[in-house]
Amino acid sequence: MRSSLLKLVAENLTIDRGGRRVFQGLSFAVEQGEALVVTGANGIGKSSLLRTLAGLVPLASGTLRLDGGLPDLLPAEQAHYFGHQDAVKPALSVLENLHFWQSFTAPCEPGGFSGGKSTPLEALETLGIGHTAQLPAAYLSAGQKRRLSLSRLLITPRPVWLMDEPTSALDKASEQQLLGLMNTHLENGGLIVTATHTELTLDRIRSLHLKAADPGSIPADTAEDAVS
Amino acid sequence: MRSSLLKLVAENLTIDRGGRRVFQGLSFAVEQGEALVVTGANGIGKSSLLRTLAGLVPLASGTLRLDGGLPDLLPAEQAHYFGHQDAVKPALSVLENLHFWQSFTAPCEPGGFSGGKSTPLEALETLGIGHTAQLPAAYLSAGQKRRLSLSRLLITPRPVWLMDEPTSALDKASEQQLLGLMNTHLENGGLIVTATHTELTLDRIRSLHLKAADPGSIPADTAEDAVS
Amino acid sequence: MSGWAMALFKRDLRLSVRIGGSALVGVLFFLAVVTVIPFGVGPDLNLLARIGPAILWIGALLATLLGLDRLFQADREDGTLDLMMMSGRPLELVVLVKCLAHWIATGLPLVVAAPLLAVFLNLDPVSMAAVTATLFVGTPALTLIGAIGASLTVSLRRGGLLLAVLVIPLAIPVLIFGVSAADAAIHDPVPFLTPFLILCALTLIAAVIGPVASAAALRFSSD
Amino acid sequence: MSGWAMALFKRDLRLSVRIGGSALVGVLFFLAVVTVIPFGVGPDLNLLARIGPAILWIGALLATLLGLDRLFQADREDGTLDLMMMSGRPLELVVLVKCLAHWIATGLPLVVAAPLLAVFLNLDPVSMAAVTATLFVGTPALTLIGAIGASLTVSLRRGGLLLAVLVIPLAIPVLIFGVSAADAAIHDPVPFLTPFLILCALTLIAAVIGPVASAAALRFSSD
Amino acid sequence: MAFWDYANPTRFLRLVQIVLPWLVGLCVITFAVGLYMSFQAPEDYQQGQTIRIMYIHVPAAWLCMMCYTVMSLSSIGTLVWKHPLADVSAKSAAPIGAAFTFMALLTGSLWGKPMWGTYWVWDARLTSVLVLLIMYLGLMTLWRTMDDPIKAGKAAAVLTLVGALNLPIIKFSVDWWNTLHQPASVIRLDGPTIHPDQLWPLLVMALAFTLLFFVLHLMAMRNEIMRRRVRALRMRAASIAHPGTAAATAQPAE
Ligand code: HEM
Ligand SMILES: Nc1ncnc2c1ncn2[C@@H]1O[C@H](COP(=O)(O)OP(=O)(O)OP(=O)(O)O)[C@@H](O)[C@H]1O
Ligand SMILES: Nc1ncnc2c1ncn2[C@@H]1O[C@H](COP(=O)(O)OP(=O)(O)OP(=O)(O)O)[C@@H](O)[C@H]1O
Ligand SMILES: [Mg+2]
Ligand SMILES: [Mg+2]
Repeated sequence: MRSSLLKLVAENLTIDRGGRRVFQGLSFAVEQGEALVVTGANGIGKSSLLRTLAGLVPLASGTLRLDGGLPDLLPAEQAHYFGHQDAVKPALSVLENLHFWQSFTAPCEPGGFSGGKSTPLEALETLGIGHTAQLPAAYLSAGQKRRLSLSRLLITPRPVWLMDEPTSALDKASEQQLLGLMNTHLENGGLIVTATHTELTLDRIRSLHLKAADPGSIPADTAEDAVS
Repeated sequence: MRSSLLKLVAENLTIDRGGRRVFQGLSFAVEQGEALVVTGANGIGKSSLLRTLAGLVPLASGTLRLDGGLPDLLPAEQAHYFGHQDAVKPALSVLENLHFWQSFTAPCEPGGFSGGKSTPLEALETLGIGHTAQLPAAYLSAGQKRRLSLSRLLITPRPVWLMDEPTSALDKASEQQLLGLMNTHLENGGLIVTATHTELTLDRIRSLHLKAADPGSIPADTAEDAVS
Repeated sequence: MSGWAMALFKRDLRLSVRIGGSALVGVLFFLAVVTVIPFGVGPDLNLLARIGPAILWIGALLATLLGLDRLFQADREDGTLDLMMMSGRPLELVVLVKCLAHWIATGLPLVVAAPLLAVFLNLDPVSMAAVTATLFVGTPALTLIGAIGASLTVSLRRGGLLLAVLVIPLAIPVLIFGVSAADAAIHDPVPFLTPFLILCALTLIAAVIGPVASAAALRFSSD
Repeated sequence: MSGWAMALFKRDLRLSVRIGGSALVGVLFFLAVVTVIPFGVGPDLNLLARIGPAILWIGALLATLLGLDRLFQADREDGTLDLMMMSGRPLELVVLVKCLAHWIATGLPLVVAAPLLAVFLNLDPVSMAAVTATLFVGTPALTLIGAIGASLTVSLRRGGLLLAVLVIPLAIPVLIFGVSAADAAIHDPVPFLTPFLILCALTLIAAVIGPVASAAALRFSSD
Repeated sequence: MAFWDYANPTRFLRLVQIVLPWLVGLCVITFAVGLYMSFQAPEDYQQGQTIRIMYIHVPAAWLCMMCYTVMSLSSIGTLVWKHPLADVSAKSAAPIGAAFTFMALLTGSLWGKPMWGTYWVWDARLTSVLVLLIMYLGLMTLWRTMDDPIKAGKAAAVLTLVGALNLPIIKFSVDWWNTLHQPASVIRLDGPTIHPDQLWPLLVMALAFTLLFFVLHLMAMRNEIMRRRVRALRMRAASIAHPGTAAATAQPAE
């Protein structure tokens, strides 16, 4: 596989949600080892952007590609998404949760990226919830659940991390730990796109501030040529 | 009605959740015009405490009373709860939502407290979403929904405000606005109990930092003194 | 009704009528069930006419119970239920009002649809009227009893089926007297009035037990 | 099955076994429906025996469809579905595997319970066997067709009833051939095998259409 | 100008503006002629006056099937060609189809009373129509339970196509079911052999009904587009930061 530099390139993205144009003509590029920090007011479209990169919200127009990634995979299939929801099944034990994700998620190791190699137990230890491995996930507190879902990112190699307000509802200690993990991911040659309201102290930051172009985002469908 | 000083008094509260002892023997008192700011690590029990004050989580033991309040009402019935959920019905218009809460929630005006007198429209204007009054709440963005649910507190007089991470997921501007409202509530002779991870700049703060008594909260039923 | 009750009543009606509301799904399900049964038992009109009242009642029973799962869940999920408990209004009355609104939005349409569906089962006018009357009196009981199940399952995600399982045993008396009243009207072993009055009595009892029990269940389930 | 499919299969089985026995609920509902119908129809044993297969099939139909609403919703609510779409596995297969696990957890118990319930309806051994066989072959089709409804209603918070309404018309052929195969085994207007084979064919068709359609619906509903 | 260009709703609306009046006029005339002919037509030797029901019943029955075909095509347009007007067309066709189906059922059973002495028999064809009605209603419910028109459109499109695949199977199985049971009380519904001077009015009425369908469909599509624009405007009103302008925009809605 080509070992050229990994680069996530977005060219004038336009996103509609619920029949409303969230933003249009947004372009940016993130290189290997960089973190793109997306900021902006409530409802400006940070989460929408991340979900679009994750392939969960369809693009109204624009292109999205991962240069240097595996050619036959979508960008979304080479990315981890860490959003508001934990994707943790309370009925399964912590370890069962992790094992499932490890064997279910298809790994992806393009050239120049090394990481996501740790075993489930190691990952839990790293995040300081190793002692809960055998417990049903139902017994975890909000914060612990969040860490469990974070450990998903450590056990399957994928170069792109998409993180939506990763530090929300985390106390100071856990927040520092998380930042550490993100930095190691960058060192391993991964790249990160994250939305946040607080400022994050990462190594190589490239920041993107979303602003409402005009008072109120234009509804997609009053634009001349679209119904909805 | 007696116009003595309002005072929310909690004497060694013990709370169990999901069969686990969250904390025990917690005592504090908040006076009129004061804000009690509850801090602590994830999963320590801030939300649980607030929900207990709101009468939503049963007390394992301990007493809870509002001195100077209306004698025949529970403390919970003299309090507004502003938690993670918005209690906004998307299918109803913004104004319909507010009107319902105004006519449904029983008001409570003990002596020395004046506030919560504004009409729904005024409240919406105060929060800067007056222009959405006639629109279905479904069209509001996350931040706007949160403000709508906040305006509930302004249209029905209740002296106690219980707020769980009120500033979470709010951008800087809205956060300032919220703090302003909380201060006016204090000036009106109300009192506030709020849990937060960020520090709030309020007039008269009394702070309560929750710490885990011992690593890992004890399961309630193994605790000697409590039969939950 | 006092102001707050009226407000709650109006709100619930609005919600069930507007987008995402569940007003008509129940009737459709009723229609679907009644249509499907002949595919099983066969198109013999005499047979269908004979078990017609039973089919209609069972259809109504299922439609009512299965439509009840969102009665409290919707309010629980968005935090409305918490606020209702803090509102300082008697929870029993709140439940009663909600049941009333829910019945008008989903139960009444069933009663209205019954005569039309009776045509498919070629019931004669008399039994048609009888079934409709019994449904009119009986379905409120189903809603009120179902409310208990609704509040027991409010914290569980999978409402419908479980709710039905919990409530059906309690609802059997209603079914029995409903059907037998309808049958009595057609070929009378017993006068129509006896079972009909018992049915009314059942509804009244349900109107007391239902709200009290489900209010209690809601209080316990709050967390 | 390749590794990931196996992992998914095991996980879904575990979940449905551990979470409050959702398998049990289905069977209980089946039981409830089948026992309620005699209360309506009346205790005429010949009549019951005659419409017995129909009752069992209709019960199974309802139990299957109404139990399907959580098939994707549970995964959607906690964000699992999003990750599944990003997982790089063909969504059609994911759906197929989930349906398989769901059928084994909730459909199979129905098939097992059928002979017992057949006793209540005093079916003779032959028809008992016939009904069970047809259910065994037919219920997978119901699950697979129902999956379409499940993914159409995945974003709506009130699955059950609506799902049933959407899917019942599509499930009618399965019901017809299931019942008539069972009847054919008892008093044969036609040989048992003809409808039975058609039933198998229907199941195979459903195994293709179901996953494809519901995968498409899931993709469109993602947001 | 290729039909494709009418993908643009604004242009489509302009087209409707022009076409609709003519269509309405034509429809009215055809109805007048058709009704006149059908009352001139000789009454049936065995059915008497009731034969005239046929002139309503049969066209309605035909159209309730044609309407589903239109919906299926529109659904393909939605899913395959992503045609912006396709799901508008499908959505606005559904209630019309349901109405025609209901009319077929109603007239049919009104006809059935004199013919068979009962309003309803579980005859294969009748039953299939009933199932079709349920499918129409189900689709309409699906549409009105989802707030987001695009999502609703796609979901409904999937269901419509699956239904289209299933309809033949349903028809087949219902026929099979019916012939299996040989219900004693049923007169097979093959209808009277149609005499030419009964056929002509029937055909004219069929044409009239078809025109009626297109008139209603175009109107419904226009309304749906307007409805979506109102929705969009209100959404913008919601997200506008300056109340002044927003209030102005918010007014016209409702
Ligand atoms: C609710 C009852 C009825 C329904 C749902 C119904 C349905 C239909 C349908 C769907 C068609 C179109 C069939 C096709 O073109 O392939 C049709 C045609 C027709 N129906 Fe009915 N029908 C009903 C009652 C009746 C009755 C009572 C009569 C009188 C005997 C009748 C006579 C006819 C005739 C003569 C045609 C046209 C000939 C043909 O297309 O085969 N229908 N009906
Ligand atoms: N599921 C959805 N359906 C329809 N519209 C949505 C949906 N989610 C968000 N929106 C709309 O899209 C716009 C952007 O929302 P988004 O959540 O991306 O903003 P955000 O920047 O993440 O806000 P926040 O800082 O509160 O997270 C908002 O106007 C919102 O109303
Ligand atoms: N609904 C619940 N059922 C059972 N246990 C719960 C529930 N909610 C929370 N808990 C447990 O109660 C304890 C306190 O949780 P709580 O949410 O009060 O913590 P918190 O201080 O609010 O944490 P955070 O800062 O993440 O909000 C945790 O151990 C948690 O596991
Ligand atoms: Mg966000
Ligand atoms: Mg908390």
